[in-house]
Amino acid sequence: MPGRYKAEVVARRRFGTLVELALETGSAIDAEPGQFIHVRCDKEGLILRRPYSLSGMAGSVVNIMVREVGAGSAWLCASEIGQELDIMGPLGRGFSIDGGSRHGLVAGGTGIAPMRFLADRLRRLGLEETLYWGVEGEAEYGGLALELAKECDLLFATMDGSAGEKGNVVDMLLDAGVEGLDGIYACGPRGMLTALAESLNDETLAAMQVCMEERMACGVGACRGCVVPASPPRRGYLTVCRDGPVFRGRELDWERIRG
Amino acid sequence: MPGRYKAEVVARRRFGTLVELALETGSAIDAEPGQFIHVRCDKEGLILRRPYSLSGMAGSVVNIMVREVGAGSAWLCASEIGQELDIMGPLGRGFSIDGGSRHGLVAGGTGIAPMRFLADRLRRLGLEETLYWGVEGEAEYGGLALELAKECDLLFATMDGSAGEKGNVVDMLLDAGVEGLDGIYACGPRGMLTALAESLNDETLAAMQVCMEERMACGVGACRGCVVPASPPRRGYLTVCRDGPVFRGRELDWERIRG
Amino acid sequence: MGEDKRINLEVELSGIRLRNPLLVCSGTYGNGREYAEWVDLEMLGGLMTKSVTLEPCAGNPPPRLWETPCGMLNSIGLENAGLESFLAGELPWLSALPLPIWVNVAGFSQREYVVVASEISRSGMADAIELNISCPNVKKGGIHFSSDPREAADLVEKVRKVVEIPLYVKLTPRCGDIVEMARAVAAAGADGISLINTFPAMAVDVETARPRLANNTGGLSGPAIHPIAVLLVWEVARALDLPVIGMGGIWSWRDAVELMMVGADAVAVGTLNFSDPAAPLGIIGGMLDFLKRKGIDSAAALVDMAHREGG
Amino acid sequence: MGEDKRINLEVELSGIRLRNPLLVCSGTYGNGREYAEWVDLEMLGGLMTKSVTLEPCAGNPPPRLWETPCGMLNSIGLENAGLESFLAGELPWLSALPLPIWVNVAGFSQREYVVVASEISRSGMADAIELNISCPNVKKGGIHFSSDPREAADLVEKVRKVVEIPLYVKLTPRCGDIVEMARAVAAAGADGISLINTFPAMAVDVETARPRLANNTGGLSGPAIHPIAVLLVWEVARALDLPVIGMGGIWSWRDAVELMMVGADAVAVGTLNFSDPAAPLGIIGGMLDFLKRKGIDSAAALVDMAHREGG
Ligand SMILES: Cc1cc2nc3c(=O)[nH]c(=O)nc-3n(C[C@H](O)[C@H](O)[C@H](O)COP(=O)(O)OP(=O)(O)OC[C@H]3O[C@@H](n4cnc5c(N)ncnc54)[C@H](O)[C@@H]3O)c2cc1C
Ligand SMILES: Cc1cc2nc3c(=O)[nH]c(=O)nc-3n(C[C@H](O)[C@H](O)[C@H](O)COP(=O)(O)OP(=O)(O)OC[C@H]3O[C@@H](n4cnc5c(N)ncnc54)[C@H](O)[C@@H]3O)c2cc1C
Ligand SMILES: Cc1cc2nc3c(=O)[nH]c(=O)nc-3n(C[C@H](O)[C@H](O)[C@H](O)COP(=O)(O)O)c2cc1C
Ligand SMILES: Cc1cc2nc3c(=O)[nH]c(=O)nc-3n(C[C@H](O)[C@H](O)[C@H](O)COP(=O)(O)O)c2cc1C
Ligand code: FES
Ligand code: FES
Repeated sequence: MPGRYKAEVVARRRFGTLVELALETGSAIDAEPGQFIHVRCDKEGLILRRPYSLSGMAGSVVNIMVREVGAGSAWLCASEIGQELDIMGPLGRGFSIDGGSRHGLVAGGTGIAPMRFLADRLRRLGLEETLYWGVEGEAEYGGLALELAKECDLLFATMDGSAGEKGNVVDMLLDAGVEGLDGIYACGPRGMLTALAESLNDETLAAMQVCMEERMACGVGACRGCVVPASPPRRGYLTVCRDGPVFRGRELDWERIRG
Repeated sequence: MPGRYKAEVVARRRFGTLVELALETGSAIDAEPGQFIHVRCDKEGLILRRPYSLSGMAGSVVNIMVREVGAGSAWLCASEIGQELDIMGPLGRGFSIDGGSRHGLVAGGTGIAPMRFLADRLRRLGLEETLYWGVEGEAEYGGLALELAKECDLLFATMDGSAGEKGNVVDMLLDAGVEGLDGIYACGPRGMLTALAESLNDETLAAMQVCMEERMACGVGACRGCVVPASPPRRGYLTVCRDGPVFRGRELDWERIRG
Repeated sequence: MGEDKRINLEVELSGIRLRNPLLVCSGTYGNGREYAEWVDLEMLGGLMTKSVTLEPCAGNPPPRLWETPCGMLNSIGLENAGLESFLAGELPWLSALPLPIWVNVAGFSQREYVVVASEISRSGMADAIELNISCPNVKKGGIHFSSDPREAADLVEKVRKVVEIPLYVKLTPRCGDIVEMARAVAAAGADGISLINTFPAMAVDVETARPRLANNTGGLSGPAIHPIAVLLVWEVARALDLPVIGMGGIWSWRDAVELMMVGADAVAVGTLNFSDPAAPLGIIGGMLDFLKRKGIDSAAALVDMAHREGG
Repeated sequence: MGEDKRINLEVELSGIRLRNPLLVCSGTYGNGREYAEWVDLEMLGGLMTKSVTLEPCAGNPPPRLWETPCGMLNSIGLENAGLESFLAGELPWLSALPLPIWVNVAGFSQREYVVVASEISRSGMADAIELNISCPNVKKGGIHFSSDPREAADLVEKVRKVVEIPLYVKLTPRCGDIVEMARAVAAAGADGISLINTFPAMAVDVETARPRLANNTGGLSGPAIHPIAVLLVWEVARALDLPVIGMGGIWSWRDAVELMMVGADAVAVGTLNFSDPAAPLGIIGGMLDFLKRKGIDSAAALVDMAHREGG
């Protein structure tokens, strides 16, 4: 059940450009990887909440990882331990874990947030997973890659070759082969997701789940603001906040998404 | 010469509902009692500066006393030592001290701020002054009355009788007699100033100087936003920020001010 | 304080009794269901539905939202499942709530407005119609009707003929003379006026030189436009004797009371719902405290107070 | 970075060369003098004076200002010392600056506009006239001319006849069809369009039920109205081939570039000056950095970029 909480910042760590916040909600939370919370940024002049994927969860504490890109995220990144945040969540539809033993997770940049939570969940279920994470350069996310490498089977790629493999994370996954995977899960920039979707065939597309981003107002499906194009025969649009943010590869119209 | 400064908060004291801030401007300031600074409140959503009378000055440090009445003053009251404020000043026309030996100062509520500075200036000039200060109740301004009593000849009045004389500070001044005064200086709520002005005769009105408040935008006489009615024959309006904030009693049209 | 003097929050508009004067704006509360798990809907004064069109409407391509200083732009473009689905699914659910429902009707032609309004009225499930002749997000239709008083009046007259419940007309703030427009729709048979819809506006990403919204332009809402809403309600309420529902950037009980004081008989919260779904209830609480503090015994007494004060 | 490629900030409007496209808005910079000790005025692209009327004008009673979310209301009401004093004192001082001056002209009747504009033109001390037909703060005159395209055109035609310098007309955003209005004044002989004036608006103190401004209503300016300015400039620049000076809530170099991208040939900073008198200079710096970063070699190349991008 989603709810509205006054959540206290109980831990705060910086990984390069990302700030990880742990938020104590005061009651046991039941959330799936891929779900998000909608956070009020108490800066006058900002009137909308900001959506953040859960990057982890334990009891009544939820984690998010925030990248500073504008006024709202800057305010969040500057929040201090003890500060109270007004959050709504967990919201939206998370990843479905259909079983099977081999799972490939692909994250681009900040898309790592929900993937970290998903990797953790898969591990707890005793499933085998590989996490492919691509970033621009190592420094961008500080020591996060090192930490993830301890948690799961991480394949790390940087575009500038400063660490891990040099190059594109989608190519890395495709080179490793997607045919035998029971689940393919992706989150990252639009370009990365369309590139991935368009490299897959009908069958592997069916195994793909993507976590999408779109600008949001309500976060609960009421305003129809956060839509992505639905594939035929449905056409029209699906909301990221309620129908998603996680979609099956075949639910979306990748041609219109590429634009 | 007025200027624009990044001024650091170097001291901060609370007196009941007032917060006194000392601001280090980094260069020697030449200011008169009655002049003000125009302070930017870096809260998004607020777009105008806020005017504050100087309550004191020493070298490159200026003092203001802020009462929390809305979003801007709340932000200022919460400012911490070490914080930088963007200020313009000193602005406007201050009190003229024409000489003579007996001076009566009347302050209502927060109007104490410029009066404290003026009392200090008069004392340094070796002139004799009495400061009449009226407030609602003692608690409103914490220990400020006690402190002022050490600095100058203070006559304190509270409307609720919680300390000092019970009653209205204007009556107190009038009872003490204004005839022999070489200067009458006043700052406080509109009602207090009009009551005072209307109790004076032509001669004592000539000896009166009042420090006026009006909502401001530019603070430098450019927008014509902060006007008060001028007395005949001039009529029209004078700006508080440039023609004032200190006016001679006869410059203003008290009838139109009372409205 | 001590005495338990009852304060009456009820208001009556065109014979419809509202528990309190706080409604929620069309398009900002879905059709209620989305917020049913967040808020006790029965506490609202009333609900204005998302715009209903004759056919299902996919709306505009994304991105559809952009935040601006103290405001937001939207270009939803009337996305909705169409009349049939609304009559079968949403409206029965809504009408089961003990709450007056204004069904917001939009169209791309006169005929569509007339058909939808008539079906809604005939269904017996709506308390009133709010005719959206001012949606800034559809190229044809919409804005057209609200930019010319004669066109608007003509449409209202046609709709009036087929509708048996109170008919409110929602006007755009993009208009030189709002009183002329309000008079025209009143003369054509409107029972009340809703003011204001979003203000047509735009934002461009300077990094790409492309508009922030795929539709290029959108409607501005939120606190930024509130002072405009206050003036337009003031002007219309002074000039006309029809009920007015005031909306536009309400962000606190003060903003709601302000709109009532300049003449709104009821008010509606819009964009604020996105940041706080329970805001309308908080505003009712704030209004109640205010009435108590001021010794005013009913919400209805707030209406027009600024005019009576001789402003 | 390394190379020292010169970037040209100059723009030309109606034959007037501006050092850079940043002007200051009428009424927000006094007549320059008030800011001369704060800012090196010669660094500005140009200056638009406070409105000048035929007779001295006392303006509206105070309070004249109120702050709103991301905006402010003013009801100055054209306070100024009148034409004679302006010609004797202010204009000679201004015209001695190496800086193009737009003299803003207002009036309470057609005749007043015509006399003032003609005298300003004859003085030989002004580079251009900005005809303020849209001041929201005067009851008679002002708003009247700008609410009806025919009235506006009639006025512009009469003024055009007596003026030998470029004539810009400043329009109000309170208008159903801004393109129709711009077309009308263009056909009547305007050389350029200024967009936008403040938006008529209002605020009420709920504690007293009285308007915050003694004049009841005022004009809304600041970031709140910026998205409206962007759309109106976009619409006019698309439809007409006249120079446009864009203004309304510019708060950063981004907002200035945005207005140019939708079609403004130059832009003017208004309300922001109150909080930062040197803001126009900071914005020029920001614009220059942007042009460098993007490898664009002139400010003029920004003009209309969003249209060319096919928005
Ligand atoms: C489901 C979902 C999950 C997300 N998870 C994360 C996460 O885990 N970590 C993280 O750093 N970011 C995440 N984002 C993106 C994050 O919400 C934006 O970076 C943030 O809203 C930017 O706000 P701002 O005020 O800093 O930026 P601004 O640019 O000032 O914001 C302007 C407006 O655009 C909206 N906006 C801007 N970028 C985005 C975006 N990419 N998605 C949605 N709205 C946007 C803002 O909400 C705001 O309304 C997620 C977005 C979605 C939709
Ligand atoms: C020359 C001068 C000297 C002043 N000296 C002092 C002082 O020493 N100590 C002190 O506590 N206050 C002083 N004030 C009043 C102080 O400026 C206001 O209390 C403050 O601006 C309120 O801002 P706010 O955001 O907290 O209130 P809000 O009510 O949110 O302000 C809304 C708007 O009204 C304006 N405003 C509200 N009240 C006043 C007012 N009384 N005068 C001018 N503008 C106002 C604000 O600037 C703002 O634009 C002085 C005012 C003037 C003009
Ligand atoms: C996302 C969004 C969608 C809207 N959809 C509609 C709509 O479908 N029909 C309508 O008449 N008004 C619609 N509106 C306008 C609102 O009902 C309201 O008139 C406007 O937003 C002003 O109020 P506010 O500032 O409180 O939001 C919409 C507004 C928003 C923000
Ligand atoms: C205090 C004030 C006074 C103004 N006076 C005038 C004026 O005399 N003549 C005029 O044409 N516009 C006047 N304006 C309008 C501005 O020139 C400008 O069009 C408007 O404020 C929008 O720009 P901004 O949002 O950047 O302030 C005034 C605006 C303000 C805020
Ligand atoms: S954000 Fe409102 S529908 Fe998704
Ligand atoms: S505040 Fe602008 S003239 Fe005084």
